[in-house]
Amino acid sequence: MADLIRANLLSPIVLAFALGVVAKLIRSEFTLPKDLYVALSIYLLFAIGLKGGVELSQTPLSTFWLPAVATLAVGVLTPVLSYIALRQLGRFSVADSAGIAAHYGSVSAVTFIAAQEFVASAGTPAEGFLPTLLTLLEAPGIHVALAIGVVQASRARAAAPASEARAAIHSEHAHWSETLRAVLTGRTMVLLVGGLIIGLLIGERGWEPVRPFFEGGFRGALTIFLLEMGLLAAERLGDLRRVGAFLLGFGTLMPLVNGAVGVALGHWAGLSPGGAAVLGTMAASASYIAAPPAVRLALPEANPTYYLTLALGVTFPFNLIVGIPAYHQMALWLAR
Amino acid sequence: MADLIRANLLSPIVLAFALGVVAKLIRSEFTLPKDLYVALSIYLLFAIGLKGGVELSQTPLSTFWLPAVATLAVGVLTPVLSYIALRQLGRFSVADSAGIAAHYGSVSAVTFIAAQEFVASAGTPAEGFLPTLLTLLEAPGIHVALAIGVVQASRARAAAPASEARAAIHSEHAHWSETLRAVLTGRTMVLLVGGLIIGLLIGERGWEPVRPFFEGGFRGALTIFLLEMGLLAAERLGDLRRVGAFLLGFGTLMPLVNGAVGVALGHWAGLSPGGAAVLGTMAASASYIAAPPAVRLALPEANPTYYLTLALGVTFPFNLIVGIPAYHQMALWLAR
Amino acid sequence: MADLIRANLLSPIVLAFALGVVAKLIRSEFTLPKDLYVALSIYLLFAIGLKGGVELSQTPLSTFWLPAVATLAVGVLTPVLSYIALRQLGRFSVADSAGIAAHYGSVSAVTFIAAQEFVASAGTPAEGFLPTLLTLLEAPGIHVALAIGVVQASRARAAAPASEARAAIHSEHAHWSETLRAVLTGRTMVLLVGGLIIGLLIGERGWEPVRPFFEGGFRGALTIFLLEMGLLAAERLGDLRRVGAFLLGFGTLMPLVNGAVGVALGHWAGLSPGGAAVLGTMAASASYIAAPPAVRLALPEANPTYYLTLALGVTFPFNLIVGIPAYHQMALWLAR
Amino acid sequence: MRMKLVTIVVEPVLEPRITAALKSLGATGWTVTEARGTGSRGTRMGEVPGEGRRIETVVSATAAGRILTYISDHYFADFAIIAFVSDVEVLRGEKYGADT
Amino acid sequence: MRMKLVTIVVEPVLEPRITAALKSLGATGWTVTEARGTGSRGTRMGEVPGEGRRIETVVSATAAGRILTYISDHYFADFAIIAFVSDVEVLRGEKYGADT
Amino acid sequence: MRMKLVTIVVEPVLEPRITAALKSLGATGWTVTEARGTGSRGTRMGEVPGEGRRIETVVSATAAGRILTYISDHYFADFAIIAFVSDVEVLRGEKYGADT
Ligand SMILES: Nc1ncnc2c1ncn2[C@@H]1O[C@H](COP(=O)(O)O)[C@@H](O)[C@H]1O
Ligand SMILES: Nc1ncnc2c1ncn2[C@@H]1O[C@H](COP(=O)(O)O)[C@@H](O)[C@H]1O
Ligand SMILES: Nc1ncnc2c1ncn2[C@@H]1O[C@H](COP(=O)(O)O)[C@@H](O)[C@H]1O
Ligand code: NA
Ligand code: NA
Ligand code: NA
Repeated sequence: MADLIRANLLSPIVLAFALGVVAKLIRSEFTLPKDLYVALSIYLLFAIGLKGGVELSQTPLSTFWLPAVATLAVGVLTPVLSYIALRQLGRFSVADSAGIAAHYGSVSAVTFIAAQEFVASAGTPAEGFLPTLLTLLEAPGIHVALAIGVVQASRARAAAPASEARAAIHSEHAHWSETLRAVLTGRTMVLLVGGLIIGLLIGERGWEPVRPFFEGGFRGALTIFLLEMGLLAAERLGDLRRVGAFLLGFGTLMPLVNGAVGVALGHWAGLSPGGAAVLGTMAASASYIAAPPAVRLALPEANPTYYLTLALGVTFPFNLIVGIPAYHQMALWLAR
Repeated sequence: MADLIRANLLSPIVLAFALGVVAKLIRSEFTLPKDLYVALSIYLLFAIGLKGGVELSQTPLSTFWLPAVATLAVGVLTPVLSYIALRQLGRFSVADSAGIAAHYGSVSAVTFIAAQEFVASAGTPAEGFLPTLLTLLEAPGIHVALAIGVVQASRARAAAPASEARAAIHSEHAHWSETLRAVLTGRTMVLLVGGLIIGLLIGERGWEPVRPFFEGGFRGALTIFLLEMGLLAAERLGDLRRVGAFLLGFGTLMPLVNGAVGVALGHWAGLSPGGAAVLGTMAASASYIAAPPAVRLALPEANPTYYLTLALGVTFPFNLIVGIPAYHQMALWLAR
Repeated sequence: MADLIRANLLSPIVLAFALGVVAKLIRSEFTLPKDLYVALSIYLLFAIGLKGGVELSQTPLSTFWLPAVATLAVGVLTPVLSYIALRQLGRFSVADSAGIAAHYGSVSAVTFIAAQEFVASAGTPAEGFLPTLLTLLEAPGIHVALAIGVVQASRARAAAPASEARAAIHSEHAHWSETLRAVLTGRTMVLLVGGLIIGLLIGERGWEPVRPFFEGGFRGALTIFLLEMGLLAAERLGDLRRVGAFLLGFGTLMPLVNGAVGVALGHWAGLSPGGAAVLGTMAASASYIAAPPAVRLALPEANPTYYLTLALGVTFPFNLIVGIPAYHQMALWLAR
Repeated sequence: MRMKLVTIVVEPVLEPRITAALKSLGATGWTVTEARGTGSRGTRMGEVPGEGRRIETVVSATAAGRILTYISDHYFADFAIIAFVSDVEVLRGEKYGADT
Repeated sequence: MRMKLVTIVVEPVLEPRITAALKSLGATGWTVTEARGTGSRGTRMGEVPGEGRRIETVVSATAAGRILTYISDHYFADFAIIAFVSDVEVLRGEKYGADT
Repeated sequence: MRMKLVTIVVEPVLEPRITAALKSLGATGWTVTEARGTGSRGTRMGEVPGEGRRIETVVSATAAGRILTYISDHYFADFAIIAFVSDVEVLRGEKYGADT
């Protein structure tokens, strides 16, 4: 395992991430143009969607439904566990707890990709339908957590003046469907689900001509993307103090708990060690693309410094460097 | 042929286009960054220019001049036919008729590329000098149509107060040369003509080192570009009602007429079935990059909703899905 | 040699540069989106950094230290020579002389890349550690020149009212460290040095998976980048008259002098003819990315029209077309 | 005609909500530019830090008042936002809902 | 010195024409930003829907008048455009053609 | 509350210096947009020609005065820059350092 950890630390993507962090620490003016960041994320998401679809076209449905159930279970369990930890142990407000839980209930596509690369280079590649599971996990966790947040908050308001409470509930209803639609129709979902369906329809034959673009360039593009992730993560480092010791602990221990849940459910569902490790990583990862705007709109009183700093500045690097090898190890143990 | 149509419907580019349309229909916030759209179009245009130039360097001039004449004939015939249909049958104003005719007289490079891909995958690739014909067709159609528009409009104004008419004619002259220059020096022409000349000069040997970039990535980049085209086309769907039944019919029947003209002229000029099909597609396609700004400046009273909706929302998808296989079939018939 | 010059003139990158110039001369509205320009430069710099690092991982330190010394000598000699030429022969102000000298003391990464491509296609590839030398040359020349400028300027001010002089010196100190940090932490340095270190760490094995992206696409991306360089250089042509005959001469002769210095030092340090030619090109080239903002901030009274027009509009095209083959020839002579 | 120019700088996530509100509060149009900003909440407005939207709309004085009230009621507490109003002279004021 | 700030938001295709006109109508400079907009013609200003240009120029009151007249004469009928004027205080007013 | 809006358009290289100065001169925030421009120095503001930054800040009248003085003292001689001030009405003026 020491070998794998070293190999992971010396992989281009981890090193590129580190370069981004260092660049920010030495206060370099260097940034990626925003459109390049968006272009790379479009490329990466569409590429894993397409490739996942092509592989799905060769997967019998029978091998697929148990892992799908496991994924949905992850989507319910991880936000609930996260909420309880924050609210009961951390004594955070309902809004903050639910807002953070929404991030941990959803999934970070880049962390997913990093895990796929890791298990592949460890000689235990994941099943080809994992990207399909990824699309299943994007939305539910966010909605479970937001639902908890909104219900708990309106309970709290029951004591408040009636007219105010009514107005609040009214506007919550209006915004709820807006938020739900925004997540389901966001960039990530359009590209992943769309890519999957296209991949499914074109199959191996249609994939061949576009493969040099979507597969040949993938790892290089990912490297540049992680450079930008390093810059973004380091941007958050200044806020670590504001976030407090409890949340720092949460940002590293919660992934381990959620990751273990994911690995265990994956194992139960019959996934290979590589597949279980990737599902564990999905469970452990915190969304920083789909979740933040949804939480911002649905729970505006939740403090964005908390959830952005945790997702980007703590949990993302933690998973990239420590988490993924750990979930992989867990999966290997279970598989013995 | 049913096979080819199915294969076409299941090609990555048609599916990516459909994904863009669906994303817009479900009111997704997803868009491609504007700079990515421009970057991809620069890449695609330069790539076909370069490749066309390299292949032109192996074409004897003797095989090339008849097709060139056919292309110029397309550039005169299609805008005139389109103008007559709109003005006589549709009773549209001079400006609207000429404005729309300018779009149908010019050519859509993306439709051209889609046709090239289609005939190649149908086993009847087009001649290597087709990109050269593309550059010949870009400008003339626009100018023929605008000339009709401006001449007819000033005739109409002969009855108007003399001083006004003079002022109008004066400013028309000033703008005319501006418009002409803008089309001839626009992005499309710079990249296509420039690419052709460079390709011609570097030949096969100079092409080798840049080939992985310009050829290997071509189809993948095209796929992402068509995703954006789907978004843009769907953006126009809301205007279909405003456009009226006549124009909807025009947007689907006129391409068939113009396409038949193009295929016939291509056949007459000795093009292979693949080449004639691509020339037919060029004739049938409506420009939505070079023509709109030219028309906007030269015929400001023409309604942009008409020509943009027709070119992007009707004729582009029509050609992509129905037209190209149809022109290909026409070309095969003629070749028998 | 005539062959090589012709081959150089007919290389995709020189032709793409020419296309950019022509597009601007015919007053085309065509431009590359700014973000594409930045994205390409990030890609190119990171790619040469990475590749240089991978090759450095196979270089014994012993072969490397003499060339490093030669490079630092270039970094001191070329700005001093340039300053003397401008101040003594050209009678330019201290600020203008130092500002221009800072550009010629530093290095243009694109010219470096063009030289690498040239010597490789001439069958005399440069040593793999040349990118490392590139990073050594980026900063020193700028600082040597700026130091000359600031010291000389404050000497001049010794006669001026004491309080003013003190204020000026005070603000110079404040800005000095700002400028130094800006150069050392700028985009070029982060990507080159960062890429080198990553390349060194990942070695051949880690390079393999990202190679298609960073090596396969390199020459094509470079071609598009040079198209933009042509547009930018041509943008400066209008200022050639304002720059005057002396500076035009300087912009073509100084590179020959600096280039000869670089080639000679490279030869002395044991570089192969290809390597010496590339070091000569580095010495001859004028920075137009790192130097301009540094000079703008440290020597605001230096006229930007001078240094931008020289670096971009004169010396860059000169080196691309004439200089590189010339330095290569010098290196071959010395090696005989 | 004398009208008011209301300028609002806000986190990107609110753009659709605010433009929808502008419409219902009497604005007949608006112009949006991408902006970066720093304020009391630091430089964080979007997915990429500091990113924001600058929305400006020419409206009648009464509509301007309604817009400011709406903004301050709904967003001042929880969002990174600023709104300010200036006097502008515009042709065809009726097109933009000038008070009569 | 008291001057006028003229702001014009317009479809991209008109940018070169309008800046050329600004020059001949007395503007000594201008600043352009990319903008998106919605107005009476919906959100379509260019090739990519909603794209537009926001042009602003500091000029004398008389130049401001000339510019507004020019815009309304040439473009109000057929183009997606808005123009408005506000008062600004600027140093070195003569540099920008201040009325004397 | 009545405040001043100071708008500065400047070469990109000066952005960090100027925003740092704004802070020390009493601005509590600012908004930056990417701009292109033409002025007495032609269209050259950045690495890519014409590129510039448009910085705007809502401040008290006294801070506005300090900012203009600072700009004209430090940058008018050598840099491509314009600064102008207009009156704006803003809610929560104290947040932006309103004079009292
Ligand atoms: N004084 C100001 N002048 C101009 N823009 C400001 C000012 N204060 C805040 N802003 C803008 O409003 C956004 C939100 O401000 P805040 O809510 O104070 O963090 C900032 O990101 C800036 O873009
Ligand atoms: N009331 C308004 N306030 C600010 N900008 C406007 C307004 N109305 C229109 N615009 C801008 O002017 C452009 C053209 O407007 P229109 O000609 O009404 O379609 C729009 O796309 C907006 O960018
Ligand atoms: N009259 C003006 N109105 C608006 N912006 C201007 C004006 N003059 C100059 N500018 C802006 O200020 C920058 C520098 O101007 P200058 O120092 O005159 O070259 C220009 O690039 C424009 O962006
Ligand atoms: Na998760
Ligand atoms: Na056509
Ligand atoms: Na040099």
